[in-house]
Amino acid sequence: MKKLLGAILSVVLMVGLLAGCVSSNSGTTSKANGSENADKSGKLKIAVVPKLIGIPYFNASEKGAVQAGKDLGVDVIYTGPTEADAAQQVKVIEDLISQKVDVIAVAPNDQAALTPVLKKAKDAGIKVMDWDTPADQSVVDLSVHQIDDEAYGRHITKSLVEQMGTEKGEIAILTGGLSAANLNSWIDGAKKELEENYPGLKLVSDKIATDEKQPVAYQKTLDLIKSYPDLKGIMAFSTIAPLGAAQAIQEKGLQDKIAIIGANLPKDSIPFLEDGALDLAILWEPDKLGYLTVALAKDLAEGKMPQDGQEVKNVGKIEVWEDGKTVIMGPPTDFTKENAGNYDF
Amino acid sequence: MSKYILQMNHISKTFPGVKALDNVKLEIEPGEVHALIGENGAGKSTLIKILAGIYDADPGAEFYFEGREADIKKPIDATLKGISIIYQDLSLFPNLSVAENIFIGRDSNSNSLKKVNWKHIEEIAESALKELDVQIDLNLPVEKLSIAQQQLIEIARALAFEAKLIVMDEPTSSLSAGEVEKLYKVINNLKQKGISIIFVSHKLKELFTVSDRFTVLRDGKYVGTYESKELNEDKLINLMVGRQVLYEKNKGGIQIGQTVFEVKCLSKEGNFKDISFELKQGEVIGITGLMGSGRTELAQAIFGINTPVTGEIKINGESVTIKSSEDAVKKGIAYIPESRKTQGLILEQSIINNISLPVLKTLRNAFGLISRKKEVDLANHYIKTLDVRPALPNLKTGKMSGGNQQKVVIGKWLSTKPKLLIIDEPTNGIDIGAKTEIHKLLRKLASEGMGVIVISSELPEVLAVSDRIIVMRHGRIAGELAIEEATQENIMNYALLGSKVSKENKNQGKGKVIVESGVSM
Amino acid sequence: MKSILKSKEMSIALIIVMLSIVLSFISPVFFTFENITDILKGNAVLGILAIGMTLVIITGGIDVSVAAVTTAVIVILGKILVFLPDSPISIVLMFIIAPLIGVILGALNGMLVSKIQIPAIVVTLGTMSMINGIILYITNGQYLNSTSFPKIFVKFANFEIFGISILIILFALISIGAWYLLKYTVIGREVLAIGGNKESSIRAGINFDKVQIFVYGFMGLLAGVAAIAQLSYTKAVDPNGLLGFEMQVIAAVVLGGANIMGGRGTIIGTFLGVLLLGIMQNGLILAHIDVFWQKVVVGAIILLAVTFDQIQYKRSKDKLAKIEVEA
Amino acid sequence: MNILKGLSKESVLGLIALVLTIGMCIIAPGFLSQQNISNMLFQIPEFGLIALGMMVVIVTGGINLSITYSAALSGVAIAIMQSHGYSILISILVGLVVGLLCGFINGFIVSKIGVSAILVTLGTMTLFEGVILTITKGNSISGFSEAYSLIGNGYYMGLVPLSLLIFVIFAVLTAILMNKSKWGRNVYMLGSNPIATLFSGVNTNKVLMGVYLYSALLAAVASIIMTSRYNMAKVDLGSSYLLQSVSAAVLGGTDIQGGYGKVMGTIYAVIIFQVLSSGLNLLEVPRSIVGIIMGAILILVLILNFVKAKVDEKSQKKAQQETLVA
Repeated sequence: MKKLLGAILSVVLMVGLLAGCVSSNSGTTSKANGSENADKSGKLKIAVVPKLIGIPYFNASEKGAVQAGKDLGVDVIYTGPTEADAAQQVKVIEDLISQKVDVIAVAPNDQAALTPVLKKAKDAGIKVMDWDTPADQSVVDLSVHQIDDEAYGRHITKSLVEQMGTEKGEIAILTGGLSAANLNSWIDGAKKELEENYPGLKLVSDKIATDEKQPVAYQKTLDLIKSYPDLKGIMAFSTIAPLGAAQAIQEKGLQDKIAIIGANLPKDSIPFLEDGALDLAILWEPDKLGYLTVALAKDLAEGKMPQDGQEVKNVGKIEVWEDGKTVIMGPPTDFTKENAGNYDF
Repeated sequence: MSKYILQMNHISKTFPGVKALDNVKLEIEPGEVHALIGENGAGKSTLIKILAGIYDADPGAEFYFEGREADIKKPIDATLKGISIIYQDLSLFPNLSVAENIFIGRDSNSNSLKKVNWKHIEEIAESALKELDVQIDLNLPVEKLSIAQQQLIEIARALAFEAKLIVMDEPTSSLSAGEVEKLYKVINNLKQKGISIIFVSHKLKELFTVSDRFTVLRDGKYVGTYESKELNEDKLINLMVGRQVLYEKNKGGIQIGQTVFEVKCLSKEGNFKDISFELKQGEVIGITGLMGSGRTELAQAIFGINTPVTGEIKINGESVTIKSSEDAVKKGIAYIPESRKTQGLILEQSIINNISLPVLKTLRNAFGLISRKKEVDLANHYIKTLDVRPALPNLKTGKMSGGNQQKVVIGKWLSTKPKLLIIDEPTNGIDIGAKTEIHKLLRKLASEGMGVIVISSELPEVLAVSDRIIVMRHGRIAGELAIEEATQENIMNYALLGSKVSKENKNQGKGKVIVESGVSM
Repeated sequence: MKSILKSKEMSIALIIVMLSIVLSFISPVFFTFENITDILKGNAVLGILAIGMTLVIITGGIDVSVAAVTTAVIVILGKILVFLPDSPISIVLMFIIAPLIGVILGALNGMLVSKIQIPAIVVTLGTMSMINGIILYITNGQYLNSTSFPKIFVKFANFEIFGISILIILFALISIGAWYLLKYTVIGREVLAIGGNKESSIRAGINFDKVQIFVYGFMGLLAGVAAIAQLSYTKAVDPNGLLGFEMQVIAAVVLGGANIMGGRGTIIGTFLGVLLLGIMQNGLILAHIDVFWQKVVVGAIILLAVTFDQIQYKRSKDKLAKIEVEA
Repeated sequence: MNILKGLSKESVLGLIALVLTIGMCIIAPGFLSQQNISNMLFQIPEFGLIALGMMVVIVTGGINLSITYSAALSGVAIAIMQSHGYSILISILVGLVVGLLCGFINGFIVSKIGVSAILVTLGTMTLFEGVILTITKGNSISGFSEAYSLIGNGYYMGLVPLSLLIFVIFAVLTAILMNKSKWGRNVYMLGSNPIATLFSGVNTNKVLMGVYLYSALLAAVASIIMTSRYNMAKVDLGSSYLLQSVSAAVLGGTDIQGGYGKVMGTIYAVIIFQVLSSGLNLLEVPRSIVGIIMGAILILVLILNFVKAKVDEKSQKKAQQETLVA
């Protein structure tokens, strides 16, 4: 019994220690926010949270975000979970709230999962926005989209048809992960376009997951080619899947038979674009998106909302929807073998 | 050249705080069988471990092998010099083939990437087995062999290493009588080849059969070395324990009461068939038989571990079904298994936790939780009544001696207040002093009304504790003997032949007969 | 010969045969040379790692850091390859550097397991988390494609003999090598011995620590080779490409009949385990099974296989325990 | 080394946790802020519950690799029930039942058929993942009521997070069950020596089944907290906790071979992980470095345990032999 009591006591003590901290510190926090940040460096603190860190796409965004920080004279904290896990992302945001940043811009791994923590951030006086992937629109002050999801999906379908040169035949869709929300909404857009305008195209299977891994995408594509010898086109969503798919096409010498459109970055695609295995990579410029996010975040912190048609330095003209807070960076960029070499991401 | 192949003088071994060996000597002649004997804790195994290179002796030791100073630092050094040790638990690799087991260790000093020459391995293994005159498939994994066969593999390994001295630690402890006979033959065979053998055993009769000389240790000290003919068992026991300890055959003629336990036509395919017997209040039944006669299987079936069975089990006249050990405990059956270290005790756990395990239910307090106080009281009760040493209820049982471990197991089962206690090889690996203590305890329990069944392969033990003896053979009851008519001989006859050959020896059951620590199965 | 028919390998081979028959009925493509080589090529990395893991598991250990070690080697190789000249020397160099780094990392695991006596799963869990962190810190997940690699590397990666990819050949060589090692070398026998009975092996003069360091070192060595294979397979450095791969490696080994408690395991069994996993992956798409059901099927097959195997094992044990009863 | 003598593994760990906490208070800005404290208190419960669920299984010498997916499956069940308009109570009940069913499958194959735990749970891990994928098509399911979100986000008496309270209750319950109940004692005994435990009249199958059920129950409770906190259920809900929970259990002193493991040790380990993770984030240490440090701590603590065990063993041997001589 003694031991158990000891155990319970120590838990209570541990909690008590922490709880004690609560009462002693709550005074300072309540008076805090803006002023405390100001007296440190006077700089605004803007946190940009990607879905995960350590993948090429978000590394490219990081570059833009950091650059914007330098250009605009704000502190940019670019941090996120090491896995695309909503739970981990929530923790990261919670820690950011503790760091008392001024703005949090997040690319949610899951819309619903982040709503509570974003509310908490708001309650702490932090401006909240999303970027890359929409969060719950009721909690964000600003929503930065690189693109209109549905339009993007439709654009990919149209481009695929263009590259295939026919409106008839079998096609397949590869995706990064079955549970990736933004990929799913693009795929929905692409499917809508298929249904409405291209009845001659037949989707051979539901979207096929590639676990965001090149070898998996490669293998699955090989299997696809074999089970559907008449396959004419592949849409590959996620930045890694198109590489694996293109590699399979390249090695089987099917460049002319099967068209692939990928949602990926130009630099990684160069060998495949040049070879013709990958017909087209369609994405936006993630560094610009990062830049834009930080730029708009700074404005937001300073109380300025974006305007439709506003020219953002280093990014270009942006589109703002009627709700006043949804920003579209612009149309997607088509990366071809001609222009892919010009980009550094 | 000295006349000894092995000479160990002034061997002492001090562990932190204790002197396990104190100036011991051991001298072995070529081609002799030398018995190393002493109670548990006398220092036999420490001495052997020094010989084997597992321990270093304290400075000052003299250690000559074949007349040269032996420098043995690792087990393999001993093996390579021609000293092979056959441990009680054997040193085989169950997953490897017979041939490999015989060969293993030879290459351990060579280049790791050296090619293994299978042909060579098989040749060596084959010739070693041939020397022993046994035939075993060389490619069979050792786990598929019987214990006796495994033992032969160990001996074959020693031969393959051209051992000049083979140490056998309790080699007969899990062999049947027939197999023991065979082993003796093998030993004689080795002797003729000029190989010396150090034989460690508790079974005195056995030692007189095979040994030429005896070295006796007591409490880590050297008592003496004797020629076999100078000694008899009484003398030897005297030397070992410093006092006279004898098994006394049970007199029988006790008051027996009602039937407490009964089995009828109990059968299990591939284990035993049509077993029927009754156990009356106050009596002790001894069940014996050769290895593989089905006695342990029967006990485990009654205890609900070796299930399902057909037939009927009755406790106090009431028919019961026992599907699991849990059922058995509920019905008042206790079973003390033969393997104390793997089945009987949880060595990593304390005396308290071991004793309370089967009766946790009864130790609960008002909240339904285990009451530490009740638990400690229970443990202390049995520590006291059974004189468990050291009397530290929190001590891990793995750190205790065999005899005291067995007392803990007994305490554990007494705590369940069983109606029937089945005890399998009650004194296996326990020194003589503790053995008689346990025998007395079993008698006492029976006289207090508990049904007691003792399973043992040591006939003197069976004769010392039982009122009635059931002999099993090939899964069936070969015969039943009242203690008055039972002798080692007629038991053996039942066990080996399935019938009682009753000639003379009739009067051996009467009066006070001293049963030597003799034949065992 | 009889014992081979009754062995664990046989039951998994049986499952593979049945699965293959079903699949070739469903899809004519399945039983083509091209598909078979694709399966083998696609699972060469898994296979190479599984073979190393077989040795580890035979000794009763486990190494969950394999994927991390392999990725570490890939990343380092990627960084080095960029500077290497377009000559065959580069390939030779690659085959020296990669295994070397692997061995060093593996031996580190081995040292911790043998000398400090920390359970293998814990050691490797720790090193996995450390190596993964270091990789992420250094590379920031940077993907690197083959454009910057010397041309000879791409040639090497595409090299084929009679239509059989260099990867399959590499896998085959490793398999045969490991088989030879286990069967015909002293150290190989010692690996089996310490897995069979630790106590006995020490008595028989086997250097327990040495053998343990060897198996983890060997695992590292194969991780190095697997890194070359993975690099050749994807022709790119993807620091995230093998995340969570250790589970598949372990699954392949145990499916192949190795006992997780040690003592048992064969190269041929592991090869079959890899094949089974590969065929399942491949067959599910060929059989047009709904993508969402695929994992359910894989999970169910694993459960069935291990359950079946255990029941078999119990039966054979029961048979062994029987004693002769007089009629 | 002598300072540590006589302290249990758990106390050493507690000491480390305390030192780390104090250290972080000093060096990490904002570590003591109300916000950070409440973050940590909110983050501990879900991980803590899963770690305890893992510990209980490891004490039997097994491992439960399917724990996070069984949690996710319970979460999905709750989410589906709620989004179809069932009441919170019924939804939670269904979630618990689904979780227990997962535990039952593991328990059945491990105890009745006797397959080793790592194999079984490797299989069920894939199986459960597949089932969730089949049900959800990979999407997340939300649509919880406001009241439900209080479980993971609300405070008790306006001060203590409700989820923390749930965690403390379950931690105490686990401690009582493991140390004081018949079942718990049997779990330790089974972990030390299953055969001797069976030979002591314990129904080891039942005990093992209980272990997997309890592990699944804790996972299901964790999933209630997670779904409520994250306002959704999804296939990879909490999947990153899998290896972390093994690390926490082992760091907490649980013997991976079975037979030993304390609730308190696991909790200390969870606290260490939490303090490190939050503190290092506040220090703006890159996430990748956090992983490196966690791995290093795990190995370091084990080396420390090893050295301490050696020292203890020596002194104990000495003491014991002295009593024997005397």
